[in-house]
Amino acid sequence: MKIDVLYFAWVRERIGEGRETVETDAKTVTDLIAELRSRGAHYRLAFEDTTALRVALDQELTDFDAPLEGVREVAIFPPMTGG
Amino acid sequence: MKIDVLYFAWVRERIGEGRETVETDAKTVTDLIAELRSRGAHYRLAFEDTTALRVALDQELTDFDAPLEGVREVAIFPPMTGG
Amino acid sequence: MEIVVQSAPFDPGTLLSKFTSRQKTAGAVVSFTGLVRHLDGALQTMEIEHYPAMTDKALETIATEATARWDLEDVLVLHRHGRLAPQEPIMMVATASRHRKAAFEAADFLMDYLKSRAPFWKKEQTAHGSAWVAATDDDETAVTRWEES
Amino acid sequence: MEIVVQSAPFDPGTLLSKFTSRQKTAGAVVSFTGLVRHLDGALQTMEIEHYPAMTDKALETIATEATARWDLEDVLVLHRHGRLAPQEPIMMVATASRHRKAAFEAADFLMDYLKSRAPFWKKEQTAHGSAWVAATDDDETAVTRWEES
Repeated sequence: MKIDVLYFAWVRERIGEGRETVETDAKTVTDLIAELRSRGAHYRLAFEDTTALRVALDQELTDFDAPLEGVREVAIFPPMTGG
Repeated sequence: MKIDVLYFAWVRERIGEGRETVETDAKTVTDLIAELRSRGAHYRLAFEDTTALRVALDQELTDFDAPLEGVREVAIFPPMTGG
Repeated sequence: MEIVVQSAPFDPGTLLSKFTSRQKTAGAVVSFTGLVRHLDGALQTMEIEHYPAMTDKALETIATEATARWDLEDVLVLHRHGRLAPQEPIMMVATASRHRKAAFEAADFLMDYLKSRAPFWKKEQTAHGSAWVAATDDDETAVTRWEES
Repeated sequence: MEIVVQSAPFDPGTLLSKFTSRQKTAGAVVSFTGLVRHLDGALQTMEIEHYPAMTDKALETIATEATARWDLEDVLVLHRHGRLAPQEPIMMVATASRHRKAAFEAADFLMDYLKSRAPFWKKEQTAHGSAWVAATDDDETAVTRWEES
């Protein structure tokens, strides 16, 4: 399946772009991240410590075990610092 | 001694005036109120239930047992409803 | 620290703008504005009596106490007296701090103390006559929660 | 309920005046304004990144949750993104209720959720370079206090 993956803040900076479309069979966000890590050092640096990351599927906060089936947009980013 | 006595809100309304100067030897506010009650029905009505009253001596909140010695201004009023 | 007692109406926004723009070090500004209760449309006017010789002193004592308890950059307390119309602003407090929690707690504290330690009395006028607003037990005991900590 | 996400500067007082004057039944209005930290004079600019497709939705969810938990007459949430100067207002929440405690608690709740559930990220620029603001553990655990009650 094709899925849009978005990155924000220092995750975006480490990866070098804010959005890409990936072709994947990953079942969960954790699986997706494992695939992305294999793409190179930038990705490994961005995903070095997943406890420092948060994820949203179709703009809803969730956790890394959430299933990707039917999801169109995954966003991966550091803890939010609004307010 | 001469002392200014001030009344506010419904205490003022029941007594019929907001301020008077009294000549008294009262030692405490409780003594002063006992003297004032002897002045008539207006006063007895105003001081009917002293648990519903608050007192300030020289503009500082205190209690009815506080000594009057050296005090220039006594204020007697219902619980405050600011804010 | 700014303490204001006045009979004239005030605009909460004008005060908040002035208060916020004079901050040099604060990261958090909290304001509370009290509005005249409308009593489901029955209220005609509210009359606020106060004890002029004591009012400023009492408000200063309360504001100084807040400054001593929390790390505040600034405090504003304004309270009206005289005749007010339904939904008009009665009073306002504003606090500024580097810390959000301090700004919130200090504003909450100021309100609890203003309710039961500042010499104001409200009288409500309706078509059926006028009545003094009674202090609630809640208002009188609310201050005790700040004594425990 | 009013949710605003914008890059333009705003004046907290103008918003508070508008918010207060549109109340018909509230007796209490609380506002919180967050200002850009100045870092003891070292800050040059703050850049706030956000996730446009998610931001409005997240702020609405938070505001709706506050309305469900407290008896509120009105809620305003405004948050800026883009480039900000030291001491500029970043964001504001305002709550209106018949009850003082509800207005205070709901504003406090909104802030806790905004800090850790709204997709904004702050980057601070000084003469020595720029750095992303780290979320504190406090910010992330603050929301849990609202889950217990």
